[in-house]
Amino acid sequence: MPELSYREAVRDALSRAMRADEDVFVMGEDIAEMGGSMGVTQGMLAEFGADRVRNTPISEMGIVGAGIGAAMQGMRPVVEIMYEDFLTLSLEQIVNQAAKHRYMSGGQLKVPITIRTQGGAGWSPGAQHAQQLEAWLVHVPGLKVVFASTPADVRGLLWSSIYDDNPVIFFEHRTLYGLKEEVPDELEPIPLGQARVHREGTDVTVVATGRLVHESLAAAQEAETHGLSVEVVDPRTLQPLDERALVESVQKTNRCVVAHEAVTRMGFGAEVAAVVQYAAFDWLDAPIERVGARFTPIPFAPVMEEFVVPHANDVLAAILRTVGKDVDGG
Amino acid sequence: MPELSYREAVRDALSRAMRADEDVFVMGEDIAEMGGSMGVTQGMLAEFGADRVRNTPISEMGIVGAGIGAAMQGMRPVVEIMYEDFLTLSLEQIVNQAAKHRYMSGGQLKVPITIRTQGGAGWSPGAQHAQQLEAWLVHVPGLKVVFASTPADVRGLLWSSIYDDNPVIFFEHRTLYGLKEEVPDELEPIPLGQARVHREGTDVTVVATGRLVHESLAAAQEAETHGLSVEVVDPRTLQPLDERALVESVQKTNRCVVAHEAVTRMGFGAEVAAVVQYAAFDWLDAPIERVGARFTPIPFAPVMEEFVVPHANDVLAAILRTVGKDVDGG
Amino acid sequence: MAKVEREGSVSEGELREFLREMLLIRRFEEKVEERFRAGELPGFLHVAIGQEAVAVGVCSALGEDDVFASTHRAHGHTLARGTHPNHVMAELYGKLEGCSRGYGGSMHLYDVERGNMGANAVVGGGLPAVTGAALAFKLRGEARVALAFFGDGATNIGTFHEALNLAQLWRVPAVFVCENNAWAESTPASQHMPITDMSDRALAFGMEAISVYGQDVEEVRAATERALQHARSGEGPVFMDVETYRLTGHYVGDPQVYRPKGELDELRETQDPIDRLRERLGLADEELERIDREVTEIVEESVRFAKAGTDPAPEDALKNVYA
Amino acid sequence: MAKVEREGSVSEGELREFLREMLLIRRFEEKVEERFRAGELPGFLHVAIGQEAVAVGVCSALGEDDVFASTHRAHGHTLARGTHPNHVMAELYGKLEGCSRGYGGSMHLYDVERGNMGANAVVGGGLPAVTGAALAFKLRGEARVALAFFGDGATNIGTFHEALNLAQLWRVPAVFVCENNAWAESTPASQHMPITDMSDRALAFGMEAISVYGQDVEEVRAATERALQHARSGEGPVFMDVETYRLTGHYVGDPQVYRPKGELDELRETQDPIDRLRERLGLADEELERIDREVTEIVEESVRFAKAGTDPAPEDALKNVYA
Ligand SMILES: Cc1ncc(C[n+]2csc(CCOP(=O)(O)OP(=O)(O)O)c2C)c(N)n1
Ligand SMILES: Cc1ncc(C[n+]2csc(CCOP(=O)(O)OP(=O)(O)O)c2C)c(N)n1
Ligand SMILES: [Mg+2]
Ligand SMILES: [Mg+2]
Repeated sequence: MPELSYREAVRDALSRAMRADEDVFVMGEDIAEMGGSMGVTQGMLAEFGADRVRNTPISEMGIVGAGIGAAMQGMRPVVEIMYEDFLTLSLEQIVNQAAKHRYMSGGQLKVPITIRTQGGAGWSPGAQHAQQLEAWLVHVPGLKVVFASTPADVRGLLWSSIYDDNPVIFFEHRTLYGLKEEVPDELEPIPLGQARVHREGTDVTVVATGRLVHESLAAAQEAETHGLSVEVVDPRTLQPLDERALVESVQKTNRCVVAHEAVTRMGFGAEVAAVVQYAAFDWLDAPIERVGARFTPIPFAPVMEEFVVPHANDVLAAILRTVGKDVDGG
Repeated sequence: MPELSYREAVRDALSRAMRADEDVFVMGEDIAEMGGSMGVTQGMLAEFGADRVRNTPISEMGIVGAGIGAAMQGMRPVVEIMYEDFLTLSLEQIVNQAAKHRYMSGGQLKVPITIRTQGGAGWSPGAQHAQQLEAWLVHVPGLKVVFASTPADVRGLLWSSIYDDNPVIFFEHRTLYGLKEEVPDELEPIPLGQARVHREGTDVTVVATGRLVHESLAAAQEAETHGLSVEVVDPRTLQPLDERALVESVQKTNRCVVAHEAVTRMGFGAEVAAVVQYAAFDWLDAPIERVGARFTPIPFAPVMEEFVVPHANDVLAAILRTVGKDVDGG
Repeated sequence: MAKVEREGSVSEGELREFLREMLLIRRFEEKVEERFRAGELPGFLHVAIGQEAVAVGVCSALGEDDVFASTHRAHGHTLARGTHPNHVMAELYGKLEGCSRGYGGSMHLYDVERGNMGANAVVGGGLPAVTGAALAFKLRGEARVALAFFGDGATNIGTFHEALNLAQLWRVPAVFVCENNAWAESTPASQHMPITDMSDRALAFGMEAISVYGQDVEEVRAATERALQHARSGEGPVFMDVETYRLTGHYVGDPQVYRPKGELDELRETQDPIDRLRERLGLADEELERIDREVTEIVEESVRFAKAGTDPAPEDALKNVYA
Repeated sequence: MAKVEREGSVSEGELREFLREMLLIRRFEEKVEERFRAGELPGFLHVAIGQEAVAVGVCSALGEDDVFASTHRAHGHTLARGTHPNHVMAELYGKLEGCSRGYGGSMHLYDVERGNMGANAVVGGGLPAVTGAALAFKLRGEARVALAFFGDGATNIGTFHEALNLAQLWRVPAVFVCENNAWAESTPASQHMPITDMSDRALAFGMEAISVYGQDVEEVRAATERALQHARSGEGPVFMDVETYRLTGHYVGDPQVYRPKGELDELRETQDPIDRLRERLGLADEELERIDREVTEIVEESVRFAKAGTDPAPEDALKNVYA
């Protein structure tokens, strides 16, 4: 089994789809000669040429819209938005156009576009290059939303996204690109809408996405020293959401923590909390804890940035609160 | 006490602020000669002139950004976005600029802009003219978010928004413009961040916004015939959120329904549910019910539109579920 | 749809067909106004009375495999492209027989079979997809053109800039038709555009531009043929500035308080594209009346068809969200 | 800041001051590159080595009450406007003494007292606010100008179109300075713009345009004065196309795999604005070295200042979210 980084896994999925299928092409800013601002598409220009690895001007609205038009004509474009903060510029096209054409036409059309983007704090990119905005897209009927946290997941989910007949907004986390994992030679598509249980446990369920999956796994490890068995579940697809997997886990553990890097207020964790409290009300032994960024823009100075976004210790503290313990012994 | 419609109440707040203060001006598409697509600014051109009732081209990004620039130079602009669906076009300026300038500058600046917009289903405006997107803005640190449901509220809250030193996104609901109410001669500013208890009750709390406040009041009335005493609370300001008011109400009633017109998934009700289950966990006798639009774009045909967005009967059904009853007797 | 015989010229027979189509659109939209006032039509409606020559001139020039995207003012384009009036009217009544199955409404008319990629209620919203459709044609080596309708007001929005800029940069087979009626809702061009010659907009992209008088269907047709030919032959996109006149309110029911007194009457007198074509053809009164009766009956039938149509079931709303 | 004596001409003394400022910026940014490589600087950094004449030529022409907005490549503009190097460097180190108190970083340099409305990490993001600031000046009858810096790449984004269109429509006192270095990150102008003469962009708005060679600080200064004069006198905004060269990578650490071999060396040879000015002044080696030592010491001091600065407390992050 080859070892792939998260970055290579994305590239692998894109390349395989482009080899398999003339209708697939990628476009975005600086994705050709430079291979993308995160190096994801490096080498692809040489293999596929400038038509299919299409370098674009800085026109987030235009390139997403062009992808939509091409998708409506039967292509399967993958558009890269360099930083997810710039989704703000293309949201009209994503929300009013891609998500709604099929519906407004009474089912005459489909829009099989995939929009890849990345974000996250961690290297002091500052307030306009570090947001996590996946929650917005989950609020929009007609879109699918994916947020992958490992090399195998990102590869299998991206493939499925490309071949899904709906618009998929595909979130990657910047700090994960270097993460490595052994993956099978053959790409195994991962169906959209299936959560993954990363770690089984009996005392507390942690539902986590993106970077926080890894922080949660670290926290779960640490929780063992407190005698706690923690289950970590990554929904992977935020829309459609594998509600059953989350609920069943909580029905087993009776306690739930939701963790993501986005701001807690109105973050994806709110939806998880709302779903879980509803479906597992009689099972819950403690309030559902939410772990997310504090309610500030992302500050520049590393010491402040570190403070604003959540880490393993924040997840651990939340886990302990659900069992009535304080971090500092209690 | 004069009777004002919701529409007139908005106009009254705008006009008073403009009379009181040269720094206040309004701009937007078709707000001058035509008086706005909903007639809100009718007559204001004659009183204040074209400089201060500034008719703009179709440039949602540009006019919001121009408002931001004017606000950074000490003005208090009120920008109208004709339909909130078009917030999608100005979100970059709202989220990356207005919300963050103060923070990114380390407190050197303030951006006292108010962005008024309206939306809602009800007259078959179709998928691109009927969305309710307030939840997105609640997710953005640096913004305040208001959603007013009555003439008195809209007037007092708009005044406070204009004079707030932060960017405020001010939501109005289209179907409320004709709603009338007696209001005092003097405009009474309503502080941002204070919920309003519309109706006291002891059995179930309904937290509702916008049009659903009125649907919830109707449902509460109807619930009386089932022997239920329902409290209806309108947060009015979604950010900052008067969490205490909501939680205290639920601690009294032990049951909670959240109702809004926006899509339920990842809607504002998710945040309310997450907050309430956390703070009132030990008080809750039933899962928190969410009432919102079904997970579809807004369809055109009236019979489908009616089905997609929630009404009093949906709120009533949710109320009854919290006490273990079925609508159809049970 | 009329077939092109010689480039740049249209036979008398075709012109008569154009007249018929234009009159059909006119009567259709008058009926829409009437039915709206009667309280039968839900939603927001915008008619294009006065702009019929643009719809017919442009659409008649399109090839069978060409596609287009439209605006909030889409009835004319849709009818001119050959969607049956019954299906357009049924859509306005929110029926399953509508060209968007009742999901879209007046501002979202689709007919994918006929290359209608959809009308858009977001000003400028459909433009990038036209660039993208044209890109798909180019990538696949298909000799098809994607065409966009939009108004003068739409040239103020960033979407317009990005879509045209990309189209020119990539030299895709697209045609951008600006229906320049000098009003954006209540806002006159002087209040929404800093230029007076709309074709200056194209200079920022180095795009080929054609200016044409849009009340003359022959001129529109000829200009569109030139534009399509340019685009189809791989020379890149074309911007068409089409001078036209909205001989009615912005939306159905618009009291038009903002219109200078007398403007409308004068324009109706001098700028009616149907009058113009009728004169050009030297059409006798009885001939016109015959055509008028014919199209009026088609329109009446479309209302009957629509009213007899099937209301969706409420739960139908849950369909078509995902493929 | 240098004061304007006669329009369109700059004294020898001022030119020497310009040289000093340009060299200060150069040495400052070289130091930034060095400290980045040493692992001391967090975040994403973009230096403007090669573009110093634009920063100095433009900023020296600004009046005391004028304001400007900058881009991701903002060190030069900020220093040229008179923000002390200590405070710029402290910002890059994330210190409370930084010109944005450590909240902003390299891409978000502010100095509101000096009319710096902030650098923007969203390409084009600052442009509408410049239109709006100019609108405020106009509404209040103040003789102030708002100026925007942006790159060639930024002219492809809708924000650019809307901001300039509104500025011209409203005839506000704004100046839009395009630092046209023919690259947007790794993307050459040929891949991102369908035109070769950047000033064509202004034609879409009917905006006054000035083209200027940006490696000559005198020319930049003179052109900016003309533009400011035009804007200030109420004649409306001006678009400045400033030809310049990025004599380094897009970001600090950029391996520039996309640059044609030899391009950089040749440009460094022929397009260094500091070399040019030095020749113009006929500056002796020792004179230059003296200035160099002086500015180098200022830069060294800025690093010492920054390193000795105060780290924010973690909880400081919770401040300044709301006014
Ligand atoms: C982005 C956006 N902003 C505002 C509106 C509201 N609106 C609908 S049509 C219109 C005027 C459009 O003018 P123009 O493009 O000239 O087309 P016309 O109506 O003249 O055909 C406006 C402002 C909208 N639909 N979309
Ligand atoms: C909206 C947006 N898209 C993409 C980026 C990423 N990005 C940062 S700088 C840059 C290139 C900008 O080119 P140009 O405007 O010419 O300025 P230059 O870097 O040459 O000074 C890009 C694509 C961004 N910051 N903002
Ligand atoms: Mg128009
Ligand atoms: Mg550049």
